[in-house]
Amino acid sequence: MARSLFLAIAALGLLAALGTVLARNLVRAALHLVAFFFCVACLFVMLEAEFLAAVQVLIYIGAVAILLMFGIMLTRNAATAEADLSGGWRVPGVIAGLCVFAALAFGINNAVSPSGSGAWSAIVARPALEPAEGVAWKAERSRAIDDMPRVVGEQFMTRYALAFELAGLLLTAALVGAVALAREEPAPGDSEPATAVEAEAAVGTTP
Amino acid sequence: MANDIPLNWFLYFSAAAFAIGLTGVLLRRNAIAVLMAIEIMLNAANVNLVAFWRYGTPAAGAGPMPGVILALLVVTVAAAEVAVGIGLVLLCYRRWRAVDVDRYDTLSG
Amino acid sequence: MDVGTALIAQSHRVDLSPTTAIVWALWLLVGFAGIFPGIVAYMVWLERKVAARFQDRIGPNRVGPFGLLQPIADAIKLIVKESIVPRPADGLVHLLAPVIVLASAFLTLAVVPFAVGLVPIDPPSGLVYLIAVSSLSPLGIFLAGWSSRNKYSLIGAMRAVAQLVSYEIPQVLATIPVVLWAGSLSLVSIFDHQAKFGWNAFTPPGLLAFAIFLIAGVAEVNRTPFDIPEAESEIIAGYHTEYSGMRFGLFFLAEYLGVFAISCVATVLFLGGGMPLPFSSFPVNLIDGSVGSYILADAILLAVFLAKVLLFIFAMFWVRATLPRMRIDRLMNFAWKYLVPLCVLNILFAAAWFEVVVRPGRIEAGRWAVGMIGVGLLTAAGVQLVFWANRKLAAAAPIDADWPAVGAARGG
Amino acid sequence: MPPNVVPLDLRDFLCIAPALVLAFWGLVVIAADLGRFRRLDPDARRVACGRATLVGVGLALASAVFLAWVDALAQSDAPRLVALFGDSLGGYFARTDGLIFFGTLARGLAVDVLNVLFLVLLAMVVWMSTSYGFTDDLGEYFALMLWATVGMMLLAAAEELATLFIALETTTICLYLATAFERSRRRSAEAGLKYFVYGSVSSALFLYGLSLVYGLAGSTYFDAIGRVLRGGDAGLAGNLAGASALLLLLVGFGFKVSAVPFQQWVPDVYEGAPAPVAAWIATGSKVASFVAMLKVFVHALGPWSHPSGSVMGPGWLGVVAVVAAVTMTYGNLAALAQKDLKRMLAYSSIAHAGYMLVGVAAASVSTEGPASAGAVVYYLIVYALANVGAFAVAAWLARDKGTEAIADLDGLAGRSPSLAVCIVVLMLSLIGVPPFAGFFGKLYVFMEALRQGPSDTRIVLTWLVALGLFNSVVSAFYYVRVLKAMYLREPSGRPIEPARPALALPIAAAAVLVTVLGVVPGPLVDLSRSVAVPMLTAGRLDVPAAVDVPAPAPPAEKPSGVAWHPETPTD
Repeated sequence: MARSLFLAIAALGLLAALGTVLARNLVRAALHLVAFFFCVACLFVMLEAEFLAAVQVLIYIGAVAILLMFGIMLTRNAATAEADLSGGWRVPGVIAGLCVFAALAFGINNAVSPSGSGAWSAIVARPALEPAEGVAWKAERSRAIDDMPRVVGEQFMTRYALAFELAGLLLTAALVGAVALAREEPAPGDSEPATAVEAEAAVGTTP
Repeated sequence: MANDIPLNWFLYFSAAAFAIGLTGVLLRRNAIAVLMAIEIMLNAANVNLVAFWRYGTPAAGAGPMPGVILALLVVTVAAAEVAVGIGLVLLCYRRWRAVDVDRYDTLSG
Repeated sequence: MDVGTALIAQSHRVDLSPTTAIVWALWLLVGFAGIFPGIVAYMVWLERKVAARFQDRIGPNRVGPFGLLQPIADAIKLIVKESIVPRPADGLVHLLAPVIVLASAFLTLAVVPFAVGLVPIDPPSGLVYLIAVSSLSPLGIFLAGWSSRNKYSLIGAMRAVAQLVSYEIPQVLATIPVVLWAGSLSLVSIFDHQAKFGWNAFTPPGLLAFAIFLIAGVAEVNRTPFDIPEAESEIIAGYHTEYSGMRFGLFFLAEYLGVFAISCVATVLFLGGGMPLPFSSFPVNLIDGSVGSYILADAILLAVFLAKVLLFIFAMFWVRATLPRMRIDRLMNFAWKYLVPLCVLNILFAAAWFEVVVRPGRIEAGRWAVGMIGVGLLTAAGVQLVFWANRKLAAAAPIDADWPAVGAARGG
Repeated sequence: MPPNVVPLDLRDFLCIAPALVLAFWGLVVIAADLGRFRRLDPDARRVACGRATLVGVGLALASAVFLAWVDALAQSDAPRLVALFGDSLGGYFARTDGLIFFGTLARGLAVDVLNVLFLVLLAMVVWMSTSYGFTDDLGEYFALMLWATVGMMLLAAAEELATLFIALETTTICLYLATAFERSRRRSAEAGLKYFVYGSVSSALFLYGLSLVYGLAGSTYFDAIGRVLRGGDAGLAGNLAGASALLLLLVGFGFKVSAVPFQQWVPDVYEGAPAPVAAWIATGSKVASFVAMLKVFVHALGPWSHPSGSVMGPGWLGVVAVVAAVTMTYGNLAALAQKDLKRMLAYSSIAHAGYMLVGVAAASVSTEGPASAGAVVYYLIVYALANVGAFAVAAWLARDKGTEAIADLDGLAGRSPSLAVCIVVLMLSLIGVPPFAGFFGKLYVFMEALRQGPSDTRIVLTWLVALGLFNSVVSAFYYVRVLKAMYLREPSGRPIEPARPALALPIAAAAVLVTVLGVVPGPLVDLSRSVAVPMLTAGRLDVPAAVDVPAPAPPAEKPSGVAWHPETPTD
């Protein structure tokens, strides 16, 4: 049951990824990308990380895909959002991709994890999480799965506090910089903190 | 659970998605399409991270969920990257009226 | 575990056991295919009646007594009408767009606890799930506008997406106080918290958050005064201009379902779900484990829940019948300059409330009074501050500087 | 909060005070620009913004110096620290484990020294930015420069992969944006987009490699990864996943430090970016990336450098050696053909990356152990100082001529003789001519490469050193072209205006520093060695004290008050 479900989702996801890469129409490509994101979210659910799946849908589909669509709309004529694949690079690109996949797949098949858990190909079932004597991580992980939002919060407030703060700074910097760049030539004395969305809205009203 | 999904399957999926994304980066000349291919690669890495978190044995003192935390940070970074990327693409589009990376020709390289 | 208990038990984990499958199938059949569309149909009837009364008319009165069969007639009409797809349209995307919008509205309802045990699924990250699925609808709207190959559709879609994305931020920020107090993202936990501490709307930061949530919610479902994406007098019907027949019907369904869903969520988050009294856990404490007590409590909860939802829906109809449409720049200003700062401040006030009232673990009269007065004054001051600052800013800018088109037209 | 969650030690934030000050000051600069400076005329506004930024950099520098003093005191006289700051704070500062934020970040003298370096360089770059107007969004520009520096500081201090990744992204995203800030020119936007595309692809590759490393080691801490790899007897033999991870990480870092074959973006971006931004990409970002690379490769992946004992067997040593050889040769040969000063500096910075990669390779085989990475640190410091000065010259040209052709320097010696001398010093240091610091940098790196036990790695590294020496000779040709233009040619068109203090000072300061560090290299060499040891051993408890260096004692006692107990496995 779980296996066939996985196979179905994975197949769909890979098809969607291929569609993203190959579709000539950019909006179609973005649509395929959304499907891919959704499949990845489903895989997260299968990996018992529902919180991450929700975040994936929220950020990737709700924000990233929309932003990409806006980008496509603002740089192309809507009806003809066609893009060519580059001619000369087609064959080498595909060969490179196949080689990368072959190397990675071969590596995954033969990988021996030095951490003591043995070969990756030998792991056919996820570790059981019943608390065992002297194995603290099982209890930790089972709590993380059952109450993921809370544990994520705890981690961000303790162990990864710095990474969390830095992520905030990163977003601020990206926002500030992107707004400064994407803004039309600023009028003197213009001190209004226009957001990207606001700018788009303004574009939308005065066609 | 004998009927569980093997770890390898997730890894194969992610490797395939990564390779597809990389191919896309090489194939596409449109900046926004390249951006999409990059997103595929980041997502592939995320699947890896979460699968390793769920299936692997953590090293001592690694914390309960380094993989998931890293994946969340990657999601954040991806959002920021897309915002920045779209901003830059718009900027270039205003200058050249084109989004294809090949068409930008000021720099001699 | 028999099916009856499984229905009552609130699952915390997504699993694929047969019991859950049965529960989900039941929910899908009964709730999503049967009850919710029915509710929507009669919401439309109600809206027409209410609007008619506001305009001193009678409203639908031909089909059935009081026009009660009107929705059914409308539905039949929509289903049998020809579905016209413009020739240059992108066929697949054109079909997919209303489906995505509708799915978004339906999926939102999957985590709403209507009564004890009456919740399809209660994931620990329920609120994030809620926000995530509701963020799907801009995508559908955008695709609808894009695939139609129509100028007005595209403009409407751009407007809609800009508006939805902007108002999503205050909407999400407004739920943070609730999450903070309940200490959980699960909607059931939030319900439980309110059974213990009183309705969230009856706290000063909660009231502010409630108001912001409602305003943003109205904007999220594109209803007057925020119906710029489908402003008939400007851009025909916005993103669904080129839709007809049942495809249009799906958008229609999605819009009213959205209204219903937002009312349900607001009820659960701020008005204590189905609890009839603010500071008592009245029907929940009737439950003693027997099936009869469950049925009794759930009946009360469900009835009160629906009454509250009806209240919200009526308020939205009232607003629609009364207020004119907002200008788009004002709309954006309102989201970014008023609601977002207010929400951010409100989180601080909510933290103060948490420290004063919630921290001890149960409600105490003295602390509650202190919190009401102290945090209440604080919240009022915060609202004043935001409005004062905005007035200052607006006074510093020349008239209509926020709308360059007007200034340019006047100058030229 | 459940009892098993150890709360964050808020005192940890004191240790990243410079970064906090910069992060906060970015907002201050934006607010000040929006509120006050925007009403001034462009020149006054630029200077005001720059000065406001410099105040913040000064504050951060003060806090960094203070922290350096405290950490130096902790090593020499810990009881006095307790007497000065009280039990709680003093005891905290006197701790010797060198890790904060649950082991995700390093602390101590090594970090402080790098922070001071970043801040000094940043001050020069910021001052340079006020010399000519290339953007209207000044508040945003300066804020992005400050925030990029925050990323660099934390990147250089990161001890864990998640922190490393996000710090790396913060740095590069700020720099992508800053690159495109020159609104008046198309090439700036183009450079920004190119930098962005190459950079994000490389970080995606890097991330995938990182995920494989996490899967193999089960941890994201450098030290834990190193321990796991050392414990696993299989090594890299047959472990293609490990090899792919290594290669992907190498690609990621290769992009950041501009190693061949991942260098395509470098000339374009350096040419297109405004000169101060290019300076910051060439120095700050490179320093931080190299430090992070040293940590990841020598500390975490050290056991994989040459597991079979041979340089050409599986392991990163051989790859890095080849990359280093190709990088320095390519950079130098390509630089010969350049007429544009910034492009020339770009290729020369590729060449310098090659020399430093020799140092990275050496750090994993030298008999000196971690202290040998001191050579790279020394080289980085010297390289960064000289390059900031050189880019200030480019800014000077850009201000007056709008282009950065080397020919525009014609006859400079006659017009501003003292600055010409300074530029001579910088160029000579970049070539590696004896009395200047660049010479000692190269000498030190090459010596470390030669200092190793008898093995077959020796012969390869010896060849590498020989190639490096040959390359230094090649590099003389194009650096000397600058000198030739200044001294031997007459100005053909309008000669360039004399530099104002904003340009003269960075050039002069860089020249003076390079000279002083060249004449008296001892203290900085010692400092770099003592910096390198804790940098590459943080959290490692089994490393004996380095022998001939007055290095800080490696962490000897268990970290107190930290949830992370490296030597007590929980399972």
